[in-house]
Amino acid sequence: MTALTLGAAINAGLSKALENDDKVLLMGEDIGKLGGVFRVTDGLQQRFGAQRVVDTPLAEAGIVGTAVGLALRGYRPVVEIQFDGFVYPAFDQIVCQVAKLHYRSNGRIRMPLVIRIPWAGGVGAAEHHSESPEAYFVHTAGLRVVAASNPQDAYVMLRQAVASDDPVIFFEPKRLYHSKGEVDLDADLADAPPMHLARVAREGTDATIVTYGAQVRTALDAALAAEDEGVSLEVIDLRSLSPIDMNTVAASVRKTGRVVVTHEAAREAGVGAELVASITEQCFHYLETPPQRVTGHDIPYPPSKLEKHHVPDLDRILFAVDRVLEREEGVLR
Amino acid sequence: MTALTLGAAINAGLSKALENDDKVLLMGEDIGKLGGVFRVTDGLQQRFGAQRVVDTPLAEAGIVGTAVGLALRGYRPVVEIQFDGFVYPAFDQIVCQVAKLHYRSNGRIRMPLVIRIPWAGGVGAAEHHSESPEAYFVHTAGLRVVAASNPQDAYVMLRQAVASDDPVIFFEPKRLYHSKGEVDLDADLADAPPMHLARVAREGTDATIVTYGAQVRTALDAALAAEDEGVSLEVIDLRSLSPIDMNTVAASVRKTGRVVVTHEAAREAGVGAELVASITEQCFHYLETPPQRVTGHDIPYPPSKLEKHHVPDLDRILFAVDRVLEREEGVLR
Amino acid sequence: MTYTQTQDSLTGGVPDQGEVLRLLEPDGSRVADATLDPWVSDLSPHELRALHRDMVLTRRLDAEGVALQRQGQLALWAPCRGQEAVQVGTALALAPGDFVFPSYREHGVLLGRGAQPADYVLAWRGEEHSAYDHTTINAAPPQIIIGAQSLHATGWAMGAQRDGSTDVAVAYYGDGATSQGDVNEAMVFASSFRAPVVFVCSNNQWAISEPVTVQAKYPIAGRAPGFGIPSLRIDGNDALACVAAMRWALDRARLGEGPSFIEAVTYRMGPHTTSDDPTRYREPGEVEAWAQRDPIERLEAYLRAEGILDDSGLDEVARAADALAAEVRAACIGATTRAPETMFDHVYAEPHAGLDRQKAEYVDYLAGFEK
Amino acid sequence: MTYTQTQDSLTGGVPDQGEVLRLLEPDGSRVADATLDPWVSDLSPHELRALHRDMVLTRRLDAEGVALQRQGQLALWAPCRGQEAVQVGTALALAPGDFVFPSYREHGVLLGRGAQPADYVLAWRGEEHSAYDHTTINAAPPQIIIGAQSLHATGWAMGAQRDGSTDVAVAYYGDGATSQGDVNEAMVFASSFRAPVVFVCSNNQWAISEPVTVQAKYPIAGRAPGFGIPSLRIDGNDALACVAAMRWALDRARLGEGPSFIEAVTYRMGPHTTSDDPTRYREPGEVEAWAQRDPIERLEAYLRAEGILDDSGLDEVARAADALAAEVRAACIGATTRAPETMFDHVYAEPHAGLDRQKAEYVDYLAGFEK
Ligand SMILES: Cc1ncc(C[n+]2csc(CCOP(=O)(O)OP(=O)(O)O)c2C)c(N)n1
Ligand SMILES: Cc1ncc(C[n+]2csc(CCOP(=O)(O)OP(=O)(O)O)c2C)c(N)n1
Ligand SMILES: [Mg+2]
Ligand SMILES: [Mg+2]
Repeated sequence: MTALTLGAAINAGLSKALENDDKVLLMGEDIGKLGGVFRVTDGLQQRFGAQRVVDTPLAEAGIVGTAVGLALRGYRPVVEIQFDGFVYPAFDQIVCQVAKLHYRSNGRIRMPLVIRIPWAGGVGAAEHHSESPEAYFVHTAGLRVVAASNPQDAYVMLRQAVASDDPVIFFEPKRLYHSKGEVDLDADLADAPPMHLARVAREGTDATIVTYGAQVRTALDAALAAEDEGVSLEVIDLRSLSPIDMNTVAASVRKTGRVVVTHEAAREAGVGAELVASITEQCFHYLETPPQRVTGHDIPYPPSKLEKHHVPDLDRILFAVDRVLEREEGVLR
Repeated sequence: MTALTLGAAINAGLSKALENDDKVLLMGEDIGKLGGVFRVTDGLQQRFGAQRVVDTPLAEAGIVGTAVGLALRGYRPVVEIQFDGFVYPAFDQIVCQVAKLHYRSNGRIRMPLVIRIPWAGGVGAAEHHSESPEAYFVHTAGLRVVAASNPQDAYVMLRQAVASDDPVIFFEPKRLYHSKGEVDLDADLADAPPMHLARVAREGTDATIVTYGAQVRTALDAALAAEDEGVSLEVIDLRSLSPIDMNTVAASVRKTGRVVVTHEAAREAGVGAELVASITEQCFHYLETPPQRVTGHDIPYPPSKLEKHHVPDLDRILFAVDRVLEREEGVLR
Repeated sequence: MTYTQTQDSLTGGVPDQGEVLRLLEPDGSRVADATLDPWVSDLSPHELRALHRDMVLTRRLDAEGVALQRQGQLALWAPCRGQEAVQVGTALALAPGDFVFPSYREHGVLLGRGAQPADYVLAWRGEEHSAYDHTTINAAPPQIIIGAQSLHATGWAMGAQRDGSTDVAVAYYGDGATSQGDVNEAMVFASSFRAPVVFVCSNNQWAISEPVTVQAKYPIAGRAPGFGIPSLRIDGNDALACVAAMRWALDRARLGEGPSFIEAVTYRMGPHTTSDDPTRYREPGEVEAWAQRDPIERLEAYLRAEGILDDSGLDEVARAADALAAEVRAACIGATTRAPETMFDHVYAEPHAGLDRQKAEYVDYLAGFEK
Repeated sequence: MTYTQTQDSLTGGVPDQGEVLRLLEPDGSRVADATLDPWVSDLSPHELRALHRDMVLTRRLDAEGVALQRQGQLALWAPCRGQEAVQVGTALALAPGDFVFPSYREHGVLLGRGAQPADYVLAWRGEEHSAYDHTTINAAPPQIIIGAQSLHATGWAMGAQRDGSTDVAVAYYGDGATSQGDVNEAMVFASSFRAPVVFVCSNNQWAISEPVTVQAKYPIAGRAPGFGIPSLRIDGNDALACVAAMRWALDRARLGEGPSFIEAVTYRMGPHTTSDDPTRYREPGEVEAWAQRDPIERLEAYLRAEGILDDSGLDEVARAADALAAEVRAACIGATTRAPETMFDHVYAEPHAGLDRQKAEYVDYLAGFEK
C-alpha cells in the first residue's frame, strides 16, 4: 500500500492504463506539459509522448467528438474536461453520440470512452468552476456515471472505467484532490469490487445516509458526531450513480427504516430524487419516516463567499437526521 | 371560443404576442417562408416581416446565444428549436447563460426568453426526433419549464411565457399538434390561471395520476377505462414542470392516498423521480401504497416501429393503477 | 475555384458564387482544368462506365425510396436526386480502407461503399436506427444531428494517423451544416493535428427551406483556408470533377499533408424529405434551370460522345437499376419488426442490472396479456 | 495585414505569423500604414495622453489585483499585463452607447468604460458573480465560458440594428477562444445578418499552457474573411494601431457595413491566473523578448518624442495610478459578505413559490443556531 492523494491516485491509474494498452490515449486542455490545471496528468506526456497525451484545441465538443471518432477507429480515449462547468459545450456529443452509438448500431459500435470531470464545489472557485452536473448524465441512458470518494476507489475505478466497453462519466471531487489515503497500486482489477457496486462506508443501525463523492467524507463526519449522541448512522458511498446499486441501498434502509440522502447538486430532479423515489418504491413498508434530502439549493452555484451555505455540511445532515429520527432533542443541538 | 388545433393555438398566441409588443421577435430554422416544419409559425413572417420572424443559420447555440444578446438589448426573443433532439447543441448557452444571467447580475439583467420545443414521441419519427429532455431543464435552476396538453393552455401559456421576465422552456407535445380543442382567443391573461399552477384535469377518489404533456390525454383515457371498472381516478395535468405545483399534487394525494406518476422520458432521475420524492416527503402518512412510476424505459428512444412499447400507454398506466390499488382482479384485465 | 489563406487588400476579391472548377460542361463537352485534369487522366472506360452506372443506380434507388414512402412502406425518405455526381464520384475515388461519415442523404455514397439492399431502407422504415454493419462497408451510421459527424471523421483520422496507415476519413455534410459549431471545430482539430480527413460539403443550395445565403454570404469553400485547410469549389453535378477533386484530397491526406475541403456545388432536385413541400419556398424556375445541369445526362452525353457508352450499355444499366430497386423493395416490404424486448438490448455493452430488471419486468408485463 | 476572402493558387500566400499592421515600432518611432493612418490622424494630444494614462492605470490596477490575491484578499486574479494597448486602445475608440462583452481578463476595457473601484475586484473576491451594473458602463458581466459572449455580442448588435441605432457591440476574447464552436457560429450569424459587431481577438500567444499553434496553424485573422468578415491583424502592443483598427471597425459597423474582426497580436506577460505557474510550459527567453515590445514604454517613447508627455505628466499619471490602486484595495478589503439568505434572490425575476419556501426553511434553520 502507498499513501497517495486522490489526484495522484488517478495519475497512477492513468499511467497504468497507458502502460497496459497502446490504444489508450488521453486528450484535453492543458493536460500535456502543464499536467492539467490540477496536475492530475502530471508527467504523463513526458513519459508517453504527445501522441498519447494530447493537448487539444480549446473546444469541448471537439474533444469529445474526436474521441468518438478515435473510439470508432479502435482507440480508448480518456478525455479530461478541465472543470465541471465546461462540459456543457460537449453535451450534444455526449448525449446524442457517446451515449447512443452503441444502441444506434445495434451493439456493433463500442464506445469505450472515459470522460473525466474535476467536479463540484467547496474550493472557493470562480463561477462555473463548482458545478455538479451529474444528474444530467444519470438521466441519460447509455452512459455509466461514477464518482470516487477516496484515493483507492479513484485508482481502481479509473482503471475499471478505462477497461469498460461502455462510456463512463468519471467524476473527481476536486476538493478531495489533495486528500491522502492508502492505495494498493498492485491490486488486481479482477479482485476489486466492480465499479457499479456501492460500498457501506460505515455500518450503523439507526438511520442510513446515502451519498457519493466528496459528501461521503461529510457524511462520515456527521456519523462520528452522531455517535457522540448515541446515534448510530450507516453511511453508503454509492460510487456508481448510473446504475445505482439499489440492492445495497435497500438492504440498509430495510435495516434502519430511516434515510437521509445528500448531495451538492440542486435538489429538483437530482440524483437524490431518484434515490428517494427508488427507496420509497422498494422499501415502502420498512420506512418509519419520510426520507429526507439534503442537497444544494435550487439556485445557480452562489459566489464562493456564500458556498458554505450551499454545499451541505455536517450540521445540515444532522438536522435531517434529527428529522428522520423524529428526535425532539436533536443530534444537531 | 374557437376550435383550433394545438399548433394553430400556438400560432395564434405567437401572433398576439408579436402584435402586442414590438420587442417580441421569433427566431429559428425554417420558421419564415416555410412556417416551421410543423407550420406553427405559418404566415407570421409574411405578416410581421423578416426582421421579426427570423430564419437563422443552422446552429442552435447560435440561435440561443444571439437571443441572449437580443434580450440584453431589450428584446423578448421567442426561439424555436426545430425538434426536441436538436436542443443539445444549445445546452451550454441555456444552462450557463440563459439560466444564470439574472442571478449572475444580481437581478440587473433579465432574460425574457422563450425556447419553444416540439417535443416527445409517438409520431413514427426518425432518430433524435422523439426526445423528452425536460428533466435536464427542470434540474437547472433559473429556468421555468412548462408543457401544454391542450389548445387552450397552449395559447394562454405561450402568451404567459412571452410575458414572463424569466426564461421559459416551452414544450409542445408534437403528437397533439393536430388535435383540436376550444380556445378563447380573447381571454384576458389576467383572468387565466397562472402558468405555474397545475390543473385537476379530472376529479376522482381512488387514486391520483400525475402527468403532463401528451400523456395527459393517455391518462384521461385510462381514467375513462377505469371508470368502467368502478375505479375513480383523479388526473392532474402539471402544466408547469419547474416549479412543480406541489400544493395541487399533494392535495390530491392526501385525498386518494395512492398515486401513479407517468411520463415518456426515461425514469432514472426524471421528473417522475422528483414527483415521487416530493410526494413521499410531503404526503408520507397519507400514502396507502408506494407510488408507481410509469415512464419511458431507461433506453435511448427506440426505432419508431418499437415506440409503442416505449411510450407509456393506457394499459401500462392501468397496470400501475392496479398495483397502487392492490387489486388482484385488475382494472387492466 | 481553389482557395488558400491569402492576404489582400480590404476591397479585393470576393469570388462570384457561381465560379466552380469543372471538367464537363452541362452539355457533356469536356473542358480543361489544370487543377483537376491530372487526377482523372488515368480513368479507364471501365471506371467511367462504373461511375455512370452507380449514378443511375443511385437515382433509381432514390426513386424507389420515395415510392416506398408514398406507399406507406417507409416512414420517411430524404431524396438525393440531383446530387448523384458528388456522392458517387467521391465514393468511387475511395480505397477500401477509407471510412466515410455520411449524413442522412448520402445514398450514393453508401452504394459506392457496397451497401446491401436492406441497408438503405430499414432505418427509414423505423425498424433500426442504423441498418448496416459499419465494418462491412466502412461507413458510420448515417448522421442526423447536423454536422456532428465532422468531428467523428476527424477523430477517426487522428486514429489512422497514429496507426501509421494511409486510411483516410471522409465527412459528408450539407451547406446548412457549415453553420454548426461542430463543423468549424472539426476544421480546427483537423488542421491542428494535420489529420487525414476530407470534408465534402454538398452545397445543394438549400437547408430545408433556407437558401444557402442564410448560412453564407460568400462561397463556403472560402472558409477552410482560414483554418489552414486548402479547398476546392467544384461543379458538384460534374462527376469527373468530383472524382478528380476527391482524388486530389485523398492524395494529400495519404501523403501526410493533412485535411482538405471540397465544396461541391449541386442542387437538391426533390423535397428536403418526403414530408417537405418545397413549393412553399422555392420557384419552379429554379428547379427547371438546375434540371438543365443534370449530372447523369451530362456524364452520359460525354461517354456517348467518347464512344464509351452506347444504347445497349445504357439498357444494361437500366436493367441493373431496376433489379436493385426490386431488391430494395423486397428487402423493405419483407422486413419484419423485431421483438419488443430487443429494444432493451445494446444500451450498454456490459451487463446492467437495472436495465436487465426493466427488461424482465416488461417481458412479464407483455406475457400477462397472453394469458 | 488585412484579409478578405480571395481566390488564389493552391500553393500561394499563407502569410507569415509575424506580419502585423503597426504605427509604432517597439522603440516608439512612428511608421506609416496606409490602412491605419487615416483613423488616428485626428487624435489630439489630450486623447493621446488619456490613452497613455489609462494604460498605466490598467497596469497598476492589474498589479494591485495580483497583490491582493497574494495577500489572500482575492480568491483569484487573471493578470492582463502586456495587453494594455489592445484593451485600452479599443475601449478608447468606443462611443458611450456601444456595448462590450468582455472576457475575464479585460480589466483595461472595463476601465475604459468607466468601471468603479469595487467593480474590478468583488467577483474575484468571491462576493458576487459580477459586481457592476451593466447599464452604467455598458458592459456585460465578464464571461468565463470561453467564447460564449461572442454570440451575445452578435445578438445585441442584431438588436441595435433593429432599433435603427448606430450602437455597436464588441466581443472580446482570446486566441484560445477561436477554437470554440460558439465563436465561429457568431461569425456566421454576424455575417448573415450584417450585424454591427466587432470581434476583438487578443492573441496573447497562450491559452493557459497551450501555445496559439495548438489552436491555429495560420494567422487567426485569416479566418474571418472566409465568413465574409473583413479582418485586420495588428500589433496589439501598439496602442495607436489598436485605436485605429477599432475605429475602422466601428466605422464600418455604424455605416451598416456589418461585422469586422481584429486580431491583436500581443503577449500575456504574467501567468494565466494567479493559480498558474507558467514556468512549467514556457521559456523565460520568450517573456524577455516580449518585454522589449512593452506597449506602455512604446507609447511613452513616442509621446515624449512628440513632446506630448514629459516627466511631470508621467508623475501625474503615476500618482493617479497609485490613487486608483488605493481605491481598489480599499474597496476590496472593505467588502463585506452579504447575508447568506440573499443567495436565494434573483434566481428568478418573478415569484417562485418553491424557492421562496427553500429560502424560508434555510432562514429558519440558520435562526435555530442563534437560539
Ligand atoms: C442539430 C440539428 N439541428 C436541426 C436539424 C433539423 N434539420 C435536418 S436536415 C436540416 C437541413 C440541413 O441542411 P444541409 O446541411 O444543407 O443538408 P441537406 O439537407 O441540404 O442535404 C435541418 C435543419 C438537425 N437534424 N440537427
Ligand atoms: C468552455 C470553457 N472551457 C475551458 C475553460 C478553461 N479555461 C479558462 S481560460 C482558458 C484559456 C483561454 O485562452 P484564451 O482564449 O487565449 O484567453 P486568455 O486566457 O489567453 O486571455 C481555459 C482553457 C473555460 N473557462 N471555458
Ligand atoms: Mg443543403
Ligand atoms: Mg490567449
